[in-house]
Amino acid sequence: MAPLVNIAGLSVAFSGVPVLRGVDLTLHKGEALGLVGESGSGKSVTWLAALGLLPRHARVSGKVTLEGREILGAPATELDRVRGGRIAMIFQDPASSLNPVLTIRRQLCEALALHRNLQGNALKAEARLLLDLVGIPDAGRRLDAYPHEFSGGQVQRIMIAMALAGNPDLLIADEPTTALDATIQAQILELLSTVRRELGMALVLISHDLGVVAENCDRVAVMYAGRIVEEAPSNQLFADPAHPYAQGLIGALPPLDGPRRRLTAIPGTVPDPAKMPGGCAFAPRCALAYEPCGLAAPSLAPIADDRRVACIRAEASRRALLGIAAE
Amino acid sequence: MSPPLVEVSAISRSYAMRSGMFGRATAVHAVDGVSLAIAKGQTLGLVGESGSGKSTTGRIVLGLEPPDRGEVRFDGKPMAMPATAAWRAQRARMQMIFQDPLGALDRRLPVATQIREPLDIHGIGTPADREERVRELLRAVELTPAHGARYPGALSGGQRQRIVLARALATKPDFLVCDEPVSALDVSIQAQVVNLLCDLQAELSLTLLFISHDLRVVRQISNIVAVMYLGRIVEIGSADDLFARPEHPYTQALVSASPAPGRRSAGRIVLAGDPPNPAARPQGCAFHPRCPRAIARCASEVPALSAVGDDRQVACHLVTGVQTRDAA
Amino acid sequence: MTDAALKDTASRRISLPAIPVSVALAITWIVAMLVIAAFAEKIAPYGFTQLDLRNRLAAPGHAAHWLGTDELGRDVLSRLLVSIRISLLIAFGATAISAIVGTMLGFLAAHFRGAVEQLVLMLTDFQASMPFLIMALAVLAFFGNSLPLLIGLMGLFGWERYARIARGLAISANAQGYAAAVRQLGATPPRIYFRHILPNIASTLIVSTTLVFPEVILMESGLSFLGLGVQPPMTSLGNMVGYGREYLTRAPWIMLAPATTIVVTTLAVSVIGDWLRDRLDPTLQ
Amino acid sequence: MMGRYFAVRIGRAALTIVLVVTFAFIVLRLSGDPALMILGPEAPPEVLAAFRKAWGLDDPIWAQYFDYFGAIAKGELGRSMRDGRPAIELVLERIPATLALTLPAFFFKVAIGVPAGIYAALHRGSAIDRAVMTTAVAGFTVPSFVLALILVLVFAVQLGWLPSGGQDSWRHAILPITTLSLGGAAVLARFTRSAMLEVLGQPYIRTASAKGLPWRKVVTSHALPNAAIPTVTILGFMVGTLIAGAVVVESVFAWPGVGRLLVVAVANRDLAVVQCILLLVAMTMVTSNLIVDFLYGFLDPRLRAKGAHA
Amino acid sequence: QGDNRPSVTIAVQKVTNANVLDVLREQSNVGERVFFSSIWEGLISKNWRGNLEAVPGLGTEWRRIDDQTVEVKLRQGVKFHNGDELTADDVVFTFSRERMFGESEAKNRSTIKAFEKIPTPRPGKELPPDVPAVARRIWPDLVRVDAVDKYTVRFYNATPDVTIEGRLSRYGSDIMNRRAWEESASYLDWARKPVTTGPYKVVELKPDVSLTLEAHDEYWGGRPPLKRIRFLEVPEVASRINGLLSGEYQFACDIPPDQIAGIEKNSAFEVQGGTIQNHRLTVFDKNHAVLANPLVRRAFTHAIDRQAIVDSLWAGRTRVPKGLQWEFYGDMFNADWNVPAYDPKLAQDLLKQANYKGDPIPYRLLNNYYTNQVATAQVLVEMWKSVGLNVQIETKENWSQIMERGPARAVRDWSNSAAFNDPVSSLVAQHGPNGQQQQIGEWTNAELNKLSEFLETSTDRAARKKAFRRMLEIAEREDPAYTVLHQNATFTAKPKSIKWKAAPAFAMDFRAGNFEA
Ligand SMILES: Nc1ncnc2c1ncn2[C@@H]1O[C@H](COP(=O)(O)OP(=O)(O)OP(=O)(O)O)[C@@H](O)[C@H]1O
Ligand SMILES: Nc1ncnc2c1ncn2[C@@H]1O[C@H](COP(=O)(O)OP(=O)(O)OP(=O)(O)O)[C@@H](O)[C@H]1O
Ligand SMILES: [Mg+2]
Ligand SMILES: [Mg+2]
Repeated sequence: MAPLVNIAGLSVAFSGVPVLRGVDLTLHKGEALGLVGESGSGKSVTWLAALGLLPRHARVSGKVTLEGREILGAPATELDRVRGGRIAMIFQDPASSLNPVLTIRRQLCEALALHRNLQGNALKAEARLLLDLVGIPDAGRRLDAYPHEFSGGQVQRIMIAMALAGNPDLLIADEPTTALDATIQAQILELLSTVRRELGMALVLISHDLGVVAENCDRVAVMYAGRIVEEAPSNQLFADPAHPYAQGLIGALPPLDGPRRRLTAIPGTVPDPAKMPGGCAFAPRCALAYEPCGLAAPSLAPIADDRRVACIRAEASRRALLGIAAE
Repeated sequence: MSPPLVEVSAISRSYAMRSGMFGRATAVHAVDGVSLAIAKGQTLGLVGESGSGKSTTGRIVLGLEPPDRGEVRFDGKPMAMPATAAWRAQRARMQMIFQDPLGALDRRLPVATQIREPLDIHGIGTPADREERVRELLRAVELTPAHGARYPGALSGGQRQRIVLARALATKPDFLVCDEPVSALDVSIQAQVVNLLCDLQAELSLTLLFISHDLRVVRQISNIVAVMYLGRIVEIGSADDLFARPEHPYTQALVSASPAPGRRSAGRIVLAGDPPNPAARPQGCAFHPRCPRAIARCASEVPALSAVGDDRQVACHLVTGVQTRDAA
Repeated sequence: MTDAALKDTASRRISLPAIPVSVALAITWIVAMLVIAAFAEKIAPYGFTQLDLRNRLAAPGHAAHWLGTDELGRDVLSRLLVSIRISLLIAFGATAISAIVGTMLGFLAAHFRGAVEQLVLMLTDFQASMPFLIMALAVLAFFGNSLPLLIGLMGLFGWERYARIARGLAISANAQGYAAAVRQLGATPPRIYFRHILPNIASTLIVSTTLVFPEVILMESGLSFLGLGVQPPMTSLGNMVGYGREYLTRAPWIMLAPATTIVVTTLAVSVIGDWLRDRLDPTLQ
Repeated sequence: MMGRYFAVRIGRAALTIVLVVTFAFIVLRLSGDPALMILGPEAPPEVLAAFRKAWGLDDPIWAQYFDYFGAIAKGELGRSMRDGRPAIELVLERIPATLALTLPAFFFKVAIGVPAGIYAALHRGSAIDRAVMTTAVAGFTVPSFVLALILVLVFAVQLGWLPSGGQDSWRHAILPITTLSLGGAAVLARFTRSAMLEVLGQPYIRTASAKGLPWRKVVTSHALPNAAIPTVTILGFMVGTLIAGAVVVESVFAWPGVGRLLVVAVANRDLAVVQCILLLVAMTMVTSNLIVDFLYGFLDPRLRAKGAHA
Repeated sequence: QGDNRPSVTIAVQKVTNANVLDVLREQSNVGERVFFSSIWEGLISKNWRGNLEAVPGLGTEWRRIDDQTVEVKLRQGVKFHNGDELTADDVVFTFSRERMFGESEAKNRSTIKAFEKIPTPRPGKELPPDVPAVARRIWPDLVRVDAVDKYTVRFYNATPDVTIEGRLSRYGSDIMNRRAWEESASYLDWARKPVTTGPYKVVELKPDVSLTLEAHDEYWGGRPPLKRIRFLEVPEVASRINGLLSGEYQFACDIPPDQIAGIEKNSAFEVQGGTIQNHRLTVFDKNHAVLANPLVRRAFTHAIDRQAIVDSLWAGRTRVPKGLQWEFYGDMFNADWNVPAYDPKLAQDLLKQANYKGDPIPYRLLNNYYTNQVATAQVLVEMWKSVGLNVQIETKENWSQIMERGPARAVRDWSNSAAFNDPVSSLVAQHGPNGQQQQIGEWTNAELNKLSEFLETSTDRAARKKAFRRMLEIAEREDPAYTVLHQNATFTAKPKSIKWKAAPAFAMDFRAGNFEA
């Protein structure tokens, strides 16, 4: 089966500074992909670039296809059909991502009218339904409210409703639940998975909450410094991360029960994108790094059927994690 | 025990909400009779429903806005009136990390300048010292000076959050209100920040009010945790104990809903019903419409926060004394 | 390493990245104007009051008078040079005053609200309703005339626009997160307004400034007719345009030379203003 | 709440008008002698004296002031010292003529300036943007009488298509309206462009695009309402010039409007007439500000709650 | 029947100053243009197409009864615009208290006591306060006008006066219809549409906008050649010229001399006109610290190259007159008198004698109230500078600022007209004891004041001429009150295809014989 979306060699640079350095990603229909990684590693930019939503000064290159058709640099009319209708996106900053001077109704109905050809009362009813769906109390009346009249969590849910309005084939949810408490977060994620089941929608869940990703995604990709460093089915990744960065990430998770211990953060900092080291970007922070790591950036290579890792020490690191002494 | 650094007694705050241009204003009780005390060097975690008044409580505790009723005492003294010189001077001792880092940064100034700002404002150190301190702070939040030269728009969400944290720490405050300080960070950086906060706390005996949705982080950092629902505290207790044995039905739902890798929705309590509307607070216990265990009394009588055990207080009709403990 | 990096980025900020050609031209023009203003009388080929009644209204290209002569046979070039000095002084001075006064009052209104705001709004309404002619007469009647006074009076022109714009923008900026954040850092109101809010609303104010600038130059001519400001035989760009308009068909050069100077200078000011505005807005870079 | 809001606004408006009238009274009374200005420099002394006596110009200024306000309280707006006609009559006679120019001009300013500004903003940095902005700067820098005279030279003298001046038919209005529109359109274009640029950088524009809205609709239904807020401020000021702001154009095109009347009346120190005009101007200004404030609230819901104490 | 006479539109800078068409209120030059000879006519008229000498108007002949009395025979069959015939009654009413003098009294009423017949003003039609004052300035000693019969009137003066005929010909002594006055509801109604005998009658006066006149076909002087005349106020020079070139206006008035060449470049157009009965002066304040010394003032007068100003700024289209007098004074004209000679050397000497040290002397200036005013001022300043006079221009906004008393009042501009053919109407009226200059305290001279009185009352023509000569000597040479710069001129542009001749005055003559298209 042809993939729904295929991203190949996607690179983005802002005024000469590369922030994405060749991202390869494939997504199938109905699949849920988790995207985790260092903050600033380019998770959001990947999808903004794919949808042509970056500011004009961004240099984008590579290929992004939707069902085999190139959408990177596609004409505006075609992009308009893709955006919202085929691929919808929930932005990370919901409060500033809603137009402050338009009512929620206007903003919701716009998407509905555009992609579902609804009109008049049906449109209104559908908008109400959507708000109900994401758990905004008193939906009927709140439709006429403005974004600033909602709490941070509510705004985020409105964004989700708006994204669902177009019945997209792919939903990119960039930190959709950061502002929500666990109970509502659970409700929203429940909602997303229901929609997904019913409509066969694919989902890209960008999140720092590894728990959320683990629970909701079939496959997880880990990003570091503008590249995908590991890609694996989610149960495997959390049980057995291969890339040293992925290992560090999972190791840093605070426990919800048991004794409190000092959290183990990955030492060092992300390299400045303007001065990337020659080889593996993680090498300066990597406990397992050795000379060849500094020479060439490792490519994302399969280590199993459904797993790919970009690390020349992947094997060694697996063993390190399992407590087997290297060498 | 030493007297608490921050003492909040029965504060309330309501906002007028207007519908339409000339519509009638309805009062939204964002915070309704909250009392808290935080001892020096301690951390109080504040969790709860979104829109339950956590941020509002934080702002009032910090003296950014006055409560309608109730009083906040800092270091034994009442808070200065906002926008006075005394109030401004007090700012060096207490700081806030805002929920929305992009909004809290001036998008037209390089972030290093913004980190330096509190030092400039309060005249701390020589210019050279300040530069040095900025570098130190950037390092402390795992950023490079090159990041410091950028504008907020050119940083990722997590980078911005750390900038805000660095700015809050610049004056070495005694008291810090963190409103979702780590929600935008990846777990590794989250860990760094949490560690950083813990270190600072140990080092400077920093007092924290930590607001977050992430129960893991709250547990990690807090001594005491308070759970809010619709403007009131429904449960308060020591962190480990509270998460291990939540008493209030809402807390229970919260804890059970908290996702974790490798643990798939086993025995999760998924709440039914609409999240509450602060403008139309339900009669009786605010949680009863969604409560799986609600009884008739819950719909009519507001439960008071009462002690259950040594260090736990719960506001629930169903939780009284030892027998309910067993039921949980 | 960090030290070097910091210095590096700092110097990157200071050495302005590739200035566009248009901006470079604009800056060159303004610099040229300033040089002319400084040395007007030294550069001028003739005394600017020197009459030559036999050579009245000579067309440009005349052997002795490159830009021709005016209705009294005075050398237009010489007068133009001297005019530039006076007009730039007035225009920059007055534009600065109105921008500063207006913005300050707007900020005061936004900060204190209540009675102060009402007072400021009342003053802006007053200023906007009061024909400038009458304001000028008032100054003339009560204070007489002198150059500083003229600049002050011209500074009264346009401040109400700044005040209204600044107030409106400051009120909404105040409600935004960054202002709240800085306030809670303990910043004093001046710091909040001048360091944070001002740069954030500067673009609109800069546009206003480029509008006020030519108006001030031209308005000055109207005022010299009233007896305020530049008195004949002294000259200014506005004055040349004002007296030259009667000769628009007969001897257009009298007016075209100063009018072109005004247009180009304003263009230069707006090009620089727009560029500054963009420089101030890192989101657009 | 609303009552108080309006009471404050109306009180302020009234005070503004009193301030305007008082200021003008003092200035005009102290800065020149109407007798000399109306009767001319060759008028014999006894004629001047008779005139001054008849109009009470010899009374102390405060007495004149109270007389004036006493009369206003009785609804009497005074008479022109030139011909003794009620001032209000004179002014009202001119208003239709002025509005016949300024209202269409206002419309054209908006119709030309706003789209031009939007267009330039959308094509920021392009040749078209530069052309529009250069034209705009030239547009508001070239003095209006020069523009007017050039239009006359081309369309009236050379081509003979349109009359050069006077007020006899709608064709006479074309050139003055054009002159007025171009300058104002230039100003608006500049402001609109700047406001649009500000808005286009906001994240919600990206959201709208992400929804799949065609760019045109993103601009019209998302960017424009936000950019309208600063633009409305400028429009508010332009409304204030509807009545007496067309002096130059009225002179060049021999169009008998209020602006010219004002200038003549000020030059003659014909106080009653000046005051009548100022009252109208101030009232327009104050009303326009009221409308602008109202529009702010209409355009930006965030300002509504605050409107209560503005 | 078909009236195929042409109509014309005349672009003027200002239609009237006072917004009314009453000769006693509108005292300006611009008023003269629309009044004479189109609307208003006096008993004795001026020869507008000649040199303004007195010619029969509504009166056909006049004779002296004695030094104080003049009898005028009225023209018969003259029709007012409302169809009434002109009779002695209208003339008597024209000079009545109700219309002219109000409560004001003749200066010397003891001479004749018969003024009981003069009706007093009726309520509801009160005269504007300045009208009686103006009337008294024109007729200071007129006590009464009597109708001798239907076509004969007599003017009685309180004192002997040789200028009665002159005053009859002057601006303000024009005849109006009594019935029309009585029928109008208020003074203002009447004054905006006066009923007179002129060749054109008022259709409409739009204040500050336009004045429309229509042919009065029963005009005694022949059927007017134009159907309609519209005076349109076009304040901008360029607009007047453009309108003329584009054919909307048939006449463009008030053309500055510098524009003449530009208009005449187009061979279809020409500029007519020239000098008027008005001289431009520079006036001195004798009380100014520096100017108190007559030598300094004399230096001023000798430092001016008047001919250069005339040649350059006026393109030679006006002239330097012989002091403050006009040829139409007839035998009162001193043909051998001249303005002070241009003699920089002398001026420098005078300054040296006066021990002038270069103190600044303020020159209060209005912005082009007079044609070429600012240019002239700048030229003067340069000329004065070249002899060592440090004169500094101070622009002012209005006449009261110009005339305001104070140590800073020194030099200013002015112009003087002659309303009729005697120095009483100029030198005496403007610089004599009751003249503006003395009244505002700029200048005074005891001898000149005595001579003024003599000129007003004496009937000895030879002695009067001598006195006038002496006055010129005092005011222009010995103790300069002013110095004459040049005669003023007005220019009117028109297509060459229109045959029309301009008068040496503001008045525009559109009577039969002076218009052909
Ligand atoms: N408009 C921009 N101009 C310049 N640099 C940018 C811009 N937007 C993003 N970047 C840079 O690109 C990199 C990737 O940013 P991105 O927003 O994709 O990070 P992210 O992975 O989504 O991080 P987070 O989890 O913190 O949101 C960051 O280093 C950021 O600073
Ligand atoms: N300025 C305000 N005007 C009106 N209502 C407000 C205002 N600030 C907060 N509220 C309301 O008060 C309630 C509490 O808000 P608060 O921001 O304290 O919630 P929170 O607990 O921080 O929620 P979240 O977790 O979503 O940030 C919400 O219902 C919110 O809508
Ligand atoms: Mg992101
Ligand atoms: Mg919050």
